[in-house]
This record gives sequence, C-alpha cells and structure tokens, in this order.
Amino acid sequence: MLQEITSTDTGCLTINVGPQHPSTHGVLHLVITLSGETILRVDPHLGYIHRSIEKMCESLSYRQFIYVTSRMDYLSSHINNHGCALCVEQALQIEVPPRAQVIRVLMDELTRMASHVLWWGAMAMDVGAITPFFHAFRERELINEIMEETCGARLTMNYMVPGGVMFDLHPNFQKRVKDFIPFFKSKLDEYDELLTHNIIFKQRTQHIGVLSREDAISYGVTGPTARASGWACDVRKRVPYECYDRLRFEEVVEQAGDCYARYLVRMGEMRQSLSLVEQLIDNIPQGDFQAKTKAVLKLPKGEFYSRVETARGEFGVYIVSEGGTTPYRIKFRSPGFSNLSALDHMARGHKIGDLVAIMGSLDLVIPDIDR
Amino acid sequence: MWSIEQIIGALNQWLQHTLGNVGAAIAAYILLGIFVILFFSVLGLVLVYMERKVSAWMQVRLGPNRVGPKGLLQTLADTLKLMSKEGLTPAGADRFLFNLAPVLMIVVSMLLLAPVAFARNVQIWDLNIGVLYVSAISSVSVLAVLIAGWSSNNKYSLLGAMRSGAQIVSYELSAGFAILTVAVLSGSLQVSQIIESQQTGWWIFRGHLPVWVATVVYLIAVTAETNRAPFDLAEAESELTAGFHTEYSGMKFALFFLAEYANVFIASAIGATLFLGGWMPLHIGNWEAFNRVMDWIPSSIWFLAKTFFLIFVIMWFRWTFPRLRIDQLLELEWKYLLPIGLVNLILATAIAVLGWHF
Amino acid sequence: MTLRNYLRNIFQGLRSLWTGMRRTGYYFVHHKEIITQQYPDEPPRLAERFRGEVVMPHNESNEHRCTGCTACELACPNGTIKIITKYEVTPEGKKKKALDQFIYHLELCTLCNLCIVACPTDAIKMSQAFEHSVLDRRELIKILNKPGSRLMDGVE
Amino acid sequence: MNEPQTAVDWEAVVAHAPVPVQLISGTPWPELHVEAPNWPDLAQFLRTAPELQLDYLFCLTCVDWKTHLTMVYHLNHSRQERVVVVKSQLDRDQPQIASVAGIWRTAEFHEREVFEMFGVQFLGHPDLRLLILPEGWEGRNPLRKDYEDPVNMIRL
Repeated sequence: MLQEITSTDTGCLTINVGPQHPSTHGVLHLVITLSGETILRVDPHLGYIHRSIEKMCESLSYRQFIYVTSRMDYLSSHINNHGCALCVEQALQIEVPPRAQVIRVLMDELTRMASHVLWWGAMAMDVGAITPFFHAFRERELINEIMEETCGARLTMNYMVPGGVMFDLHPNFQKRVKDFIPFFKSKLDEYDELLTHNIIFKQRTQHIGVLSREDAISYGVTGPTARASGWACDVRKRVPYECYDRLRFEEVVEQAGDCYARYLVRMGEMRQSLSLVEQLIDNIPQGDFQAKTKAVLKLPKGEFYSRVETARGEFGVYIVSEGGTTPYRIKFRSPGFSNLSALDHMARGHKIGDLVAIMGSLDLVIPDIDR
Repeated sequence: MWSIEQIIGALNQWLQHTLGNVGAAIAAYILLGIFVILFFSVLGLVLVYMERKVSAWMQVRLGPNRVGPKGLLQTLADTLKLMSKEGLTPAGADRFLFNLAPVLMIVVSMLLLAPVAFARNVQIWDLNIGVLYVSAISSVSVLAVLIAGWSSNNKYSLLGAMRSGAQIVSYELSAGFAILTVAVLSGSLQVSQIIESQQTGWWIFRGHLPVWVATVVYLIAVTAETNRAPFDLAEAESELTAGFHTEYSGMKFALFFLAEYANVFIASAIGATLFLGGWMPLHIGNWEAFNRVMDWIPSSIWFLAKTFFLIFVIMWFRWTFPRLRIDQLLELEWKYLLPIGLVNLILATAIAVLGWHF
Repeated sequence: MTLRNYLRNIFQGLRSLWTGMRRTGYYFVHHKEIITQQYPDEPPRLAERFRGEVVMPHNESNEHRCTGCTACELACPNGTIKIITKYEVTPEGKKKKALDQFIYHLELCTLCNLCIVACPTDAIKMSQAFEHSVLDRRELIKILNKPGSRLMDGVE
Repeated sequence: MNEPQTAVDWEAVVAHAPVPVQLISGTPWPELHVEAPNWPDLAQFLRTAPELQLDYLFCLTCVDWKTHLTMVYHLNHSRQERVVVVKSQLDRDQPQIASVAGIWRTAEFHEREVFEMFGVQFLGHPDLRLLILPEGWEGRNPLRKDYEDPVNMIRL
C-alpha cells in the first residue's frame, strides 16, 4: 500500500539534505523544512566527521599538533598549519627568518588559489554546470604539483614547523611558478567566459542569499563571504602577519552580499593572490628557511591566540598553556563553523535550488566545521 | 543504388508472396515491433556513447576508451551491468505504479517514433496530423514522470515529479508554436508534406526571421521537454540527487535513461524535419552539378546527419550551461518564449499569406 | 520594462550563452588540450620529495644506519613507529644498545615526515611508493630493518 | 579599513562598566574577569558603549580547569582592532551562564558546541540542542579533562 508521505498539519515538508547528498560536499546534514519549494527553516546537524581534534591536540606536543590541523580545512591546510606555527612562535618569541616568511606567504597564496579554484568548480557544479569542475581541476592539479615538488605532499602538506618551514624550496619551484602565472591568468579569463558573464549563472546567484553587513558581523562570518557583504575583514590587512604588510594587494570587497558578490570576491581574490605570488617569486631572500629552535618545545604558562586568513575566513588558534610540552587546552576558531551558522538566515524564503547555490557560495568544507 | 525504400519494398513483396495479404500484414507488424525495439537499443548505445565522448572532450578528458576499440563497447558493458543489477522497490512504494512508470515512459517514446520520416518514403505511419500527434503524445511522458515520482514514496522524487509537471506542461506550448510556424508556412501537418514543401530549400533558408526564431525557440523548448540540462530540474542532480528516478535501479532505471535519449532523438528528428528539411538533400538554386552530388548521398544519411547535428547542439547546451531554477524556468517560458512564439507565429502567418518566403 | 530593454535582455543573454558555448566548443575540437593521465599505463610523475611510506635504506652488506635511539618514535604524533631494542656485545666486550626490530604501522601513518626530520642519523627516509592497497590490514605492519641487518660502522 | 586606529583606555572602561569587572593587563590582549551572573550586563555594555561597540565575537570557548570551568569570549570591533578577552568562572558541577546569542548571533552555534562539549547550560539560549554529538549523548562532555574516550586506537 502507498503510505502517506509525511506531512504535518501545516502542510510543510521536512527533508533531510545529507549526510550523503551531492551538493553538501561532504557529510553535512541539513534538515530543511519546506513549504512547496520554499525553504522555511534550515537546521544543520553536524558531527558526522567530528574527530575532536581539540582533544587530540591536548596529548600532542607543539611540534606534533600542527599536522593534525591539516585535516580540518583540508583545502587550505597550509594556512591552518601557518596559524598554529604562528601561535607557537608568538609564545616562544621565535624570530622567523625572512626567507621562511616569504616561502610561507608564497605557499599560503598558492594554497588560497588552489582552494578558490576548486571552489569555483564546485560552485559551478552546484548550480548545474558540470564542465567547469573539470576545467578547475586542471589548474588545481598544476598548483598541487608545485606543492608536491616542494612539500612532498599534495593536500596535507605539513610543511610548516615552528620557526620556519620544513625544507627549503625545490630548485624548480621558481621556474614552475613563473610558468604557472601567465597560464593561470589566461584560464581566469576563460572562467569569466564560462560562468561569470553567463546569464543563467547570474540569474541563479544575483539577489540570492543576501547577507547584510551587520548580519555578517553579528554571525561572525569572515573571509570572502563577509567581504562580499561589504565588511573589510581580511586579517592580512587588519593585523598583517609575516611579510603581508610589505606587499601590495587590494582587499576585494563587494557590497551586494548575495551569492554573485561572493563569487566575484573569490574571483578577485584569485587575481590578487596571483599578483602577490608575482611580487614575491623574484624576491625570495637568501638565508635560512628555519630558525634554530629547541628539539622539545615548551611554551610558557599563559594563553596565546593567533589569527590567519584562510581561503574561507579568519582562522584562530587559541592555546592555553600550563608550561608543559603539550597544550592544556586548544581551541580552533574555524571560519566554516561561523559561516555555516548564517546559512539558515540566508536561505529562508528561497528555493531548494537557491539553498544549493548559497551553500556553494559559502564554500563550506565540512571537516573545518566539525573539527 | 539501392536504398532503404527499395529494401522495404522488396521485403514487403516477398512477405505478400509467401504469406498472403493478412499474413504479410501481421508479419510486417511483428517485424516493425522488432525493428523499433532494436532501433531503441542501438539508439541508446550510440547516444550514450556520443554523450560521454562529447562531454569528455568538452571537459578536457578522454572519455570511455577501455572497453572495445575507442571505448565503443562501453555502453554495451554498462547495459549488461544494469541488466544484472537488482531492481529494488522501496518499502512503502506503490508496486504497480512504480513498475508501470518506466514502461509507460518507454512506450510513449516508442509511439513518438511513428511519424518520423527516416528516409525518402520510409515512415512507419504517415498520418495526416503528424506533427500534432507528436506534440500530443510527447506530453503523455509527464504522466510517467509524475507516476514515478509519486509512487517512489520519496520526497526528492515527489519534488522532482512536481517540477517536471509544471515544466513539461508549459514548454509544450512553445514547442507547439514553433511547430505551428512551420506548419503555417508549409500548409500541412503531415510530415511527408512538410518535407515535400522543402523541395526547393529548407525552411531555415527560405523562411527568414520567423523560422530562425522558431528554430531557437523549438530547441530551447524541446531541451526543456526532454528534461535535459539546463532544464533538468526533474533530476537536478545537485539539488534532488536524482529527482524522480532516485529510487529506481537496474533495468527500470535503464528504461528511464533510454527513454530520455530516445526523446532527444525524436525531438531532434522532428526538428530536423521541420526546419532542416528532413531527408531532403541540400540544394542550392541552379548549381546543377552540386545538386546532383547532393542527391547522390542517400536520403537516410541526410536525415541522420541533420538529426545528430541537432542532438549534438542539445548536448552542447547540457555541458556548457548551469541549471535554471524552477521559477526562472517558468519565467523564461511565460515571459519570453511564449510571447515571442506568438508574435513569431503572427509574423510567419503574414509571410505565408503574402508569399514573402523564397 | 520597455520593449527595447526586453529585446536587449534577450540579445545580451543569448550572447553570454554563446560565449560559453564557444569556449566548450573550442575544447570539443581541440583534443590536444586533453589532460587525462591514464594511470596504470602511464606511470605517474612523482616528485622526488613525495612522501609515500617510511623506508630504511640498507647498503650492499645489509647494514642500516639506525641506532635504535627512538627519536622517531617520540616524534611520531600517532604511534606509528615502535622500536624494539636489544643489547649487543661489542668486540671490546661492552654491552651496547642496538636495534632489534623497527616496526612501522603504515595503516596508522599520516606521512607527516616528522620522524624523518627527527632522526639524528638519517636512518629512515620517505619512499615514493604509493600503491599501498592490500587485502589484509596486517600486511601493513612492516618491519623496516631487514633480517640479519646490522648497524653501519661509524654511525653513532 | 583605512580609518585611524584609536586606542581604548581599558581602565576607564572598567570604571564605567555597569557591573564589577576585574581588569588584567600584561597579557597579549587585555582581559576582563566577570562574575557569571553579571555577564549579560557587561556584554550589553561592551556591545553598545559608544567608545567600544565590540560587535564582532570571534571566539567563544570554555576551558576545563578541573576545579572549575572558565568561559572565554574574544571580542573585537569590526573595523578597529580592539580585542578584549572576557572570562568568567563557572562552577564545574552546575555550570550556568547567560547566553549572548541575542547580542552576537554567532554565539548561538558556539554556545551549542560548548554546551555539548563542556556541559555548560546557557540560560536564555534560543535553541540549546546537541549540534555535533549524536542524539542521546546527554551527560558526558567530551572536552572535559576527565572524559576518556572508550574507543582509542592509539594510546600515547
């Protein structure tokens, strides 16, 4: 017999989007309440890949805990590691050699580009265009190969160590990056042809999921998502770390706050990252790639907080130290978690198709949310 | 030079000779049935392979290249895989309707094959309201989609089916107007006569602006009617996982899959018939030598070439564009395609009445 | 919405769609742009620093450089390495700690490279082998020092 | 972001605060210690006081000190760098504090996380349910120091 399809007295339909769903990019579980196709409420259920990294870190030494953070936001794992290394360096007052600083920034920006390129493909796939996804992977593969050559890994690099980086740059690095820059520039123009100016894409993203500046701040939304709402919140500009204060780059800010604005901000950031890499690639100072540090790191008693700008927003590392070799408590302020919290606010009143576009434009990475 | 027309004629004669009139008619129907089933199978294999290659090349990939030479047997392998898979029926599904839907879908596609003219004088049923018949029968497929979505007892399926209902019913109109444009110009609804009217030149060359517009409108409308991207809202992979056929597996899924490609083929075939002259070869004015060469190419090749060109265009749409949203889809229909189609029809009527076409 | 705007919208929309179609059409006919690597046929291009698994190089006379100091075991964040030491008697008659078994759990390893960095004698390194799939998990527990191998002379 | 950064006189802020607050300087960022019942008033003050307007709560967490819990709030201004850390001690057996989800909406999710990880009850929270942990987890708080994971592959 045909069972009655679940409906409440209000005529609302409750649907599980996820944990396995093509557009949640991982195991995110959203319980959405619909009236027809219109979304009344989005209720995220998290924790499907919660590994309690914060608890794990409490039993790892200050050299060891960095690698775990690659497993949070795996698309900007390098920047996560950077944040952790910065926090330890700040606590121990280690001076990072200039060469290491430049290498770190170069790697950060390459990571940001790789992350945004993948986001571009995934966003296109969310709104139904499949071809851009493959084109995006073509460019991402080149960045990954550059990473692999120097860091030895493609995704979870673990290249940062307190005091610098693990190895020196590979001799081929400069040449390969220089080859990559003009190639990527031409491909960015192709991206514009395929999506940016496409009328269907514009229709799907303009005026969708509008987040005002005040709401963005209140929800603690950071990164490109907040900059699309007109909030200049780039940590690289606010509290420059490493050598960002000596570099010229624009903070891409849009005012509309919709999905298309978020799209434009990320496209702009790819170009900015490219210009940062261009500025640095010929100006890598000679010298050490790592400061001299003790074999066993002991942080002084106290609390330390460092902030970096990942591809998704502000990533904070909060270490509470009791003076031992392991952190007493560690808290990762992951950008995805706060960004996700605004999803309900943004998606209400839109259609299911819009929810997918909004999630795509938020650039959610689920391990980053769950930690 | 033998043609399909002659082969069929010879076959018919031989049948009548051996079986008598009644027997020949029965045998002809049986052969026809076998032909349609075979044709569908081959069509599925060819079109799936084509789609995979087209998408692969557009996506800087190689596409299937492992099974058989150049991967030609890939779709055959896939079919075998689908056949050997278990056909699940979800708990709480309406078993009868659930099993009926894919069959209905494929039957509708098969019915649509009737008025398609494959070559000179090769047509299963040349009824005098051919294009109207296509227009009418093709809307029955929405019933299959609705049944599939409803009987699956799955909310995603239901949403997909509801979307599909709104979509197919609306786009039916625009496709109808586009078809009417040509019907007005050629003065007939019969497929063979429409083709005959393009003896001196295909409508896309002779009909100026109205036919160009009608061609574009027709292509958009049939893309929507066959549930293909960018109008694949009923399936909407990134939103509804697989929409109305989420719960189908094995051969039942294969039938939906096959029906989609069959519908694309038929829509393109009708499009080729209406705008590109069906099996009619390309003739240019008084270039006798050129026209002779064109005539030498068999009419079935002409028909298939035009049809596959249109299929390619529809695939090209799919692998380039993002998907529309349901309200935008309806907006496109009611705010753009329908008014344009109407104005276009009036224009075409004026041209037909005044005899301004070439 | 004036008729002019209406028509302009249509025209601009169609043009933007055509731009995209031209791009995919370009790739459709330019097969030299295809980037597929056919993996088992084409061997993958791996960087020399690629981290596949931890190995312990031995020289021709079956000697390794591991003194069994357990620096790697301590550096490992997730207990991948287990070192079992034994006491050997040197020719001078002294008892000396030496490596008995270097047990490496590939199934736990995250390939973070911290053990390699920690090793004072460069006894272990990363290999580029990446095809690790086996049918039984136990096969991933490896003993890195070869049977009968001993410490290279001159390594302290 | 180009407007000049203005320094905040935290001594004066503490003097003006509507509730008793203890200021601790010398740490990287100034810290305000407040009694849990006074927190909502202070939060409102920090958010609305014209010279502060700390509208950006960028980190909210809790630390288990075995004898008590400490709530830690990191606040900042959206344009100026005015970071202040607010801390409040909670009783470990009956941890209770007012929710600030009405002032900073990001607190809604962060408080839910702290609720399940540390068992802190947030009074006046709009929707205090489990967020990360599976349903029926009640009672055990994973990030407290006395929590032992029954499934632990690697013992260090």
